[in-house]
Amino acid sequence: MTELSNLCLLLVILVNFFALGSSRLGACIHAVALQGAVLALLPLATHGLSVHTLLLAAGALALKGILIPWLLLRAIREVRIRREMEPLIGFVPTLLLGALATAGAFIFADLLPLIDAHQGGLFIPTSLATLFAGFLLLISRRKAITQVVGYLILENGIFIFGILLAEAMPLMVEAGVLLDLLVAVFVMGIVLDQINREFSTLDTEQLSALKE
Amino acid sequence: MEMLARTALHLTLLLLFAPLLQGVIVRTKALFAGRVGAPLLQPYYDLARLLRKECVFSRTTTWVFLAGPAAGVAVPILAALFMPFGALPAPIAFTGDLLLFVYLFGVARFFTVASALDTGSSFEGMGGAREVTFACLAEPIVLFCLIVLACIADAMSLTALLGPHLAATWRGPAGLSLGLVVVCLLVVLLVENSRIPFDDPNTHLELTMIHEVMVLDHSGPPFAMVLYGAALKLMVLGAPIVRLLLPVNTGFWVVDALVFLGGMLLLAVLVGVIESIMARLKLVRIPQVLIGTTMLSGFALVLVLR
Amino acid sequence: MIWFVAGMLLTALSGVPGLFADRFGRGGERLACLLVLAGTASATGGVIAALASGAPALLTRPWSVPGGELALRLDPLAALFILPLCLVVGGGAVYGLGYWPQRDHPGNGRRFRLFYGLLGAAMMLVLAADNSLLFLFSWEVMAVAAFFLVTTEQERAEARRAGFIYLVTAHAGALALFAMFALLAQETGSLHFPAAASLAGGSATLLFLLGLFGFGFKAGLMPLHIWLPIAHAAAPSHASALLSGIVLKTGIYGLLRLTSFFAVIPAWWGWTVLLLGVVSGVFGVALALAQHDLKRLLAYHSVENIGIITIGIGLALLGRSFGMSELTLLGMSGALLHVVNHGLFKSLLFFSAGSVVHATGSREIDHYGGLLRQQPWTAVCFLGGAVAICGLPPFNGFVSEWLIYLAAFGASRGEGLSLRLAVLAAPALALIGGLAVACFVKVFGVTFLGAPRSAAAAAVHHDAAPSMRGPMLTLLLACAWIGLLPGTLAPLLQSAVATWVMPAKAVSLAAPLAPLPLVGATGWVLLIYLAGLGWWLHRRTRQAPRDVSTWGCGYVAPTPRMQYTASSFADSLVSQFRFGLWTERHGGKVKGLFPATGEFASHTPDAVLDRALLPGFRRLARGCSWLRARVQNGRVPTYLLYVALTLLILLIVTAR
Amino acid sequence: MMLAALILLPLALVPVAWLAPWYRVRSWLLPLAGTIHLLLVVLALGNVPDAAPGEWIGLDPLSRLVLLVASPLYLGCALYAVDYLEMRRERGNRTMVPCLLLFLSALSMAAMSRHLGLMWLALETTTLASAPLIYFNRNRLSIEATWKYLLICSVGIALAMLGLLFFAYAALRGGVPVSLLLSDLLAAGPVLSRPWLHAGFVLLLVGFGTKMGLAPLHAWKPDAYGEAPGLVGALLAGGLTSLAFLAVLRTMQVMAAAGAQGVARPLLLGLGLLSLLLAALFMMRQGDFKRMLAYSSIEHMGLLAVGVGIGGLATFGALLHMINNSLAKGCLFLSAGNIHRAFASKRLADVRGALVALPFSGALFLTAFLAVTGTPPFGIFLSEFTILRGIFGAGQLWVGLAVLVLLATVFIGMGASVLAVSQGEPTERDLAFTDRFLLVAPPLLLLLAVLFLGLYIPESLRLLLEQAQALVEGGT
Repeated sequence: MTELSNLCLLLVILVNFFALGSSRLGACIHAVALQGAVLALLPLATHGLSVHTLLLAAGALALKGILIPWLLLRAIREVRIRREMEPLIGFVPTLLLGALATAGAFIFADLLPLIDAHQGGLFIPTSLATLFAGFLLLISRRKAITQVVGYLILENGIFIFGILLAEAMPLMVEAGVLLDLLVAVFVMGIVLDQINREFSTLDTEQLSALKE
Repeated sequence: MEMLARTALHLTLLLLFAPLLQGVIVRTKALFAGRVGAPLLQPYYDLARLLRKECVFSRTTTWVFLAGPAAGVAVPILAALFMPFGALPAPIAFTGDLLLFVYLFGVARFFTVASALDTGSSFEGMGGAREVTFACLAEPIVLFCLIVLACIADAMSLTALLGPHLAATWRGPAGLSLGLVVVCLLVVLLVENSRIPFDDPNTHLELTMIHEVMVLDHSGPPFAMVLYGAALKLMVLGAPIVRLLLPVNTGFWVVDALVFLGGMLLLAVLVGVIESIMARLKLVRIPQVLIGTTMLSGFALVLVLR
Repeated sequence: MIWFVAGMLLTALSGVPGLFADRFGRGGERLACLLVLAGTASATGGVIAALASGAPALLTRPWSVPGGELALRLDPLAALFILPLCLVVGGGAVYGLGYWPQRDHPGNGRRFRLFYGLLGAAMMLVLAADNSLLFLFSWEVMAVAAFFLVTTEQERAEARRAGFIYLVTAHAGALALFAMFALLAQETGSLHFPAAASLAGGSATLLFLLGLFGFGFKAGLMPLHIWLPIAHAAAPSHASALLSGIVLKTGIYGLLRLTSFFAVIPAWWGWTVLLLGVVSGVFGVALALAQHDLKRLLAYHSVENIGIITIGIGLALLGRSFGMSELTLLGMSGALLHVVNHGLFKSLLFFSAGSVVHATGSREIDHYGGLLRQQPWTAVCFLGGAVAICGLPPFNGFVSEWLIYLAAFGASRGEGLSLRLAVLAAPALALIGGLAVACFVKVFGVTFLGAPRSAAAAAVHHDAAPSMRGPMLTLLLACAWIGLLPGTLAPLLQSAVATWVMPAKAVSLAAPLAPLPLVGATGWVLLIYLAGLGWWLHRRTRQAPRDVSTWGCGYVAPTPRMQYTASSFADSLVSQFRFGLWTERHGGKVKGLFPATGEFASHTPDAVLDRALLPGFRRLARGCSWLRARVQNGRVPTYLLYVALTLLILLIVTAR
Repeated sequence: MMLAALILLPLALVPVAWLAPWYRVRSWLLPLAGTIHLLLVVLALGNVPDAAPGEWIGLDPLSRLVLLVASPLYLGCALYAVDYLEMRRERGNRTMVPCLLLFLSALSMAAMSRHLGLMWLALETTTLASAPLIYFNRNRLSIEATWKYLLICSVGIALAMLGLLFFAYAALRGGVPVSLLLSDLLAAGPVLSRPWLHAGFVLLLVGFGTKMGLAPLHAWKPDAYGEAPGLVGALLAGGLTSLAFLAVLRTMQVMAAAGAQGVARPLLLGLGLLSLLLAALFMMRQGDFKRMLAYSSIEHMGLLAVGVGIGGLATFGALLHMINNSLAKGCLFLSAGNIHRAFASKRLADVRGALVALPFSGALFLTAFLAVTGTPPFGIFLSEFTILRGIFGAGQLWVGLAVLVLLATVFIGMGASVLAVSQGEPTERDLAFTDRFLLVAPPLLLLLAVLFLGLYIPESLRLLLEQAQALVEGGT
């Protein structure tokens, strides 16, 4: 099954780059939704069908693939912002950094010894690469909503790694993780809403009054 | 018993002969100026006249005004008890009496200046300021000289410092520093007794005075005590110089006493000569001279410690 | 020992009942004063009992904190510090009744008395503690209590500034002591104080340097004296008396305790202490000479006297490194005696200065004048204190300085130039003494003699209240007692020195102190001479007219403002120290043929604090806020960047 | 059972608080919950034995310590909250109270969970529950602070999750059944795969360090503490940081079991010294006394990290310091909150003479400052001195001296601000606000607790601390 999962993982990486490169928020969010959906496939692709994996996949799909993206889309529809204007770091540099980070992820992954079952899998590098991509998005964008997207991608990276240990981890913890993610994004959504009310923009440049 | 006798001798020499030195100085200066000059005993007449006179006090003065003259006389009399007069050893001698000697004069200075300030006159305040300034600069010199002598004598009492070993020391390697000590002590003597070139005892312009201006308001008996105290001070401070220059011990106390008196008279003449041939220094120069002298005494010390 | 502990507790709690007393009533302050007196008396009794018993009194109880142990120890060394402490604390409490009555200070009187008692007790504990933790504990309590005394009048910006600087320096010093005691514990394996001369080698150098820094801050050694002048000036006078008379000495005490631990003393320790002492002495008195604020001036004189004490300690240390027990004895007993003396006469001076300030409402010396007529008692007490602090016979200051002089001279007997050069301390002492005489003639003359220079001084009509007069006279008598009967203290001094050096070395300590009675006798003779001559003069001039005005050299209408002021009196000397003082002068230029009315003012700020430290700190703070503005720039992305970078760096570090 | 009650009881009160229509009743639910919680904690400390291997919820010396700190602090804040909310009726307490209750429950769970995943969950919950608390004042600044707090802490906690997964994988690679149960991890310690273990530790350190507020992960702290109400600040600085520190200690336990302390300690030491340095520099001329308190909190977190990074006696001191710091911080923040209310400003420029304006709060503020900077007779003096003894005892001379210099700098910066606030003639202020009993008593009690710990450390507490130290140092 490794080929299939590797395929999915490559897809994930591609989505990372798309998210890093695209200036249109809507497209960005759709991409994240796609990533979530792909991630939902992964458990099945890795561990085969079982109640555990099915539940996990369902949860992932429901949250990462549908619910959260929908929330975000609603948010931007309300705020009526379409695109990420002049990011802190330009798109091309971000892409280059992303490429570097991915390469770094692959190198770093080689330092970590795998168990035989996972040999040849792209899980570790992909998850690290996704993590870094999320970080890059968080660091390089101005709009609060883009940062939420970045946070999602970061969480996806962690989720990828979690899948490796899917059968080892009790379901309850994963459920809790997913739930926490949901609540986190939900709270963020509320805060975004408030921010929008206060400032009538989601540009975090406005959100730098608290400084020395 | 024997100590009492020595004390009596000391005090008689001191109390009787101190004013004479002033007379000698004045006469010497007169001779240099080609005048006949006042009789040698003139200071005694002055004292007697002043003691008979009435006196007036400024309305700002208090009892402190009288403390100055009193200390001015009391201190030299007390200090003389620690100072050997020539070959005559001091009545009282113990380790460290030399510091007592130095600090007693500090007491005198304190009260003299205080009584000057008591009048509330700007001139006397000025005099007091100058007095303490120069005294501060003079004290290290005294200490340096005392240390040198102490190192040579390896003792810490004036009698031992100025003991019979000096004659040998002059010939020995430490002779040079001994010479320097004499020079420094002479400078101190002139400063402390406010003589030319540091101060002019009989100037008539208040602004240029140091010691005289402090006693402007004293009159009658207090003034007599001031003058007498100055004379006593000159003799007590002159004694070590004389001893250093004439380190002779004949063993007969009469001869020793005469030698000492002769030495004191010569010293008075010397002071008179200096006053006649030197001009008065500018006030601002005096500190420089004193600091220079300090360097000199320090040099003497280094020579000894080496 | 029980008596001592009881006294300590009484003193500590003396201010507590007052908290519940009426804001304006006298009950609280009377009770507090009574408690302090009882406490100090009982503590004194305990100390004397411990001394009489011969062996040091010990008390050890468990204390359930890490490394803690309630270990107290009363030996002659501590006793020499505690006895004046008790006298001054008790006297100050009585003095406060008249100087700082509750009805005049309803706002801060109760707080003041609370911390006054606390300070006294904390100092007793510092001096008796035998365990590092207990020592640090009481040390810091002492610092904080003193801080609250300094900021008694916290509505005045000056007091706030003084308090802050004091608190900071005290804490900085205490932190150095933290390190020192931690290292000490590492050396000895426990926090209990090691026995005298039991430590060898190890991190001795570091211990000494840390201790010198920490204790030097408290003692006010020259570069570290920065807190002293402002704090002494800002505090109420009896608090200043306590600060300058006793609190500084705890620093000296600490230094002595620390040095007593070591078996071998490197020569450079003695030299360092000696040089620090000379610098503090000379520049302390020079700065004092340049001041025209009475209490600030007295504070700088504390620096000077601490310098004298340290010179003695330095000589004693040299004596130990070169094995000259006579040098050790003379230097150390001189230093210890000067500790006691300074405690007495400096408190006396602050008390009488307080009475002057209380009467005139100003600390400017140039606003005084002619106070002797209105305040004869204060004047006499101040005069006594002045003569004593100048080290002039017949008062106590001379005796201790005399001992230190002997030690300096004794150094010239040693072999090797490295020791003999220490004899140069003597001329330094002479210079210090001369300057001190100049300074105190100036203060006494300008304050109490001449004509009043200001309306306030002219309006003074009352002398110190009896409750203030009593302590002043008591201290004056104590000064005279040590000055006239110095022999009575010799045994105590010897045993104190014996506890400092290894007791084995304490042989043949009696000889060098033998001449002490003769010094005292000289004092008596001097007094008799002065009294006799003075009496004769007085009788001779009783009916002399006293209504003429001072001879103005022909000028007919001199005004009091024409008198020499404190600044002008000191000017000729201060100008000799131009290189170290940087006196600021404003105005005074006379231009043109018919000059208009001009004015002249001179002020001498503290060379270390105002010239070096404060500007440096301002620059540092500016740099900090600049950096802060860069780092905390308020942007979330930047903050997340920090997280990412930290992660990367740590990963790389561990991956290596 | 009792332990479950500690978690569930506050949880059960959440809906009650949500639904209860009466304002004051809702407020009083907090002290109620706090009191019961404290009682249960005291009972549990006495009766519940240490957790057996395999239990998900249980006590061990470390968790006992944290509960011992957090519960009284929470009760104090709860009592304070009653009058505070009474004063801020316009803000309403329908969000405040439930969130506080949720916070308590999550806090207990985080303190007692023996399963790292569960602990992670609880910590994240505390983050989420405290976000609305920071937003209590509902203005631009508070929303900004909330946003920063939420985003940064969530990112951090996510990293911590990855770290946990790495630990799990380390077990997998070690060939033992994967589990995040503390007992299993400790048992499997020696066989854990090193690369995974180290990487996981770094991730966990960064994650929990963000929550703890170690520099340079501290960035959210000044904003959050500055904008949140005083009692929230107290809970964050006193409670949450202790929890995060507990989490770090748990990871240290694992590292110690794996014999990898040599890797872990230098990292902690470095971060700790960096925090000290940053706090010391940034407290200089800090014009806002609540932000200054935040930096002070960073400083003390740095001290804790240094203590654990040195180990031995220093760890003991650090654990003691955790207790003292939480209590003192509670007092400091609560009294600061009062001053903030009274002067309606937290800028030094506008606040003067608190001692005169609010005799009790001002005195408490000043005293708590002295306490928190390690002045006897308060407990922090003992713990700091113990840490220092540990440092010097470990031969880390230069670390010790550096720490001392930094502490002195901190004292200067903090002292300047605190004295400026408390002394002098009061500036114009809201005269309606005065010291009320419930606004003064809680901080006073916390301060008394610190004072008590400075004068006397009960034998049982000493034993507890020693056991806890043994745990951190890798004993069983």
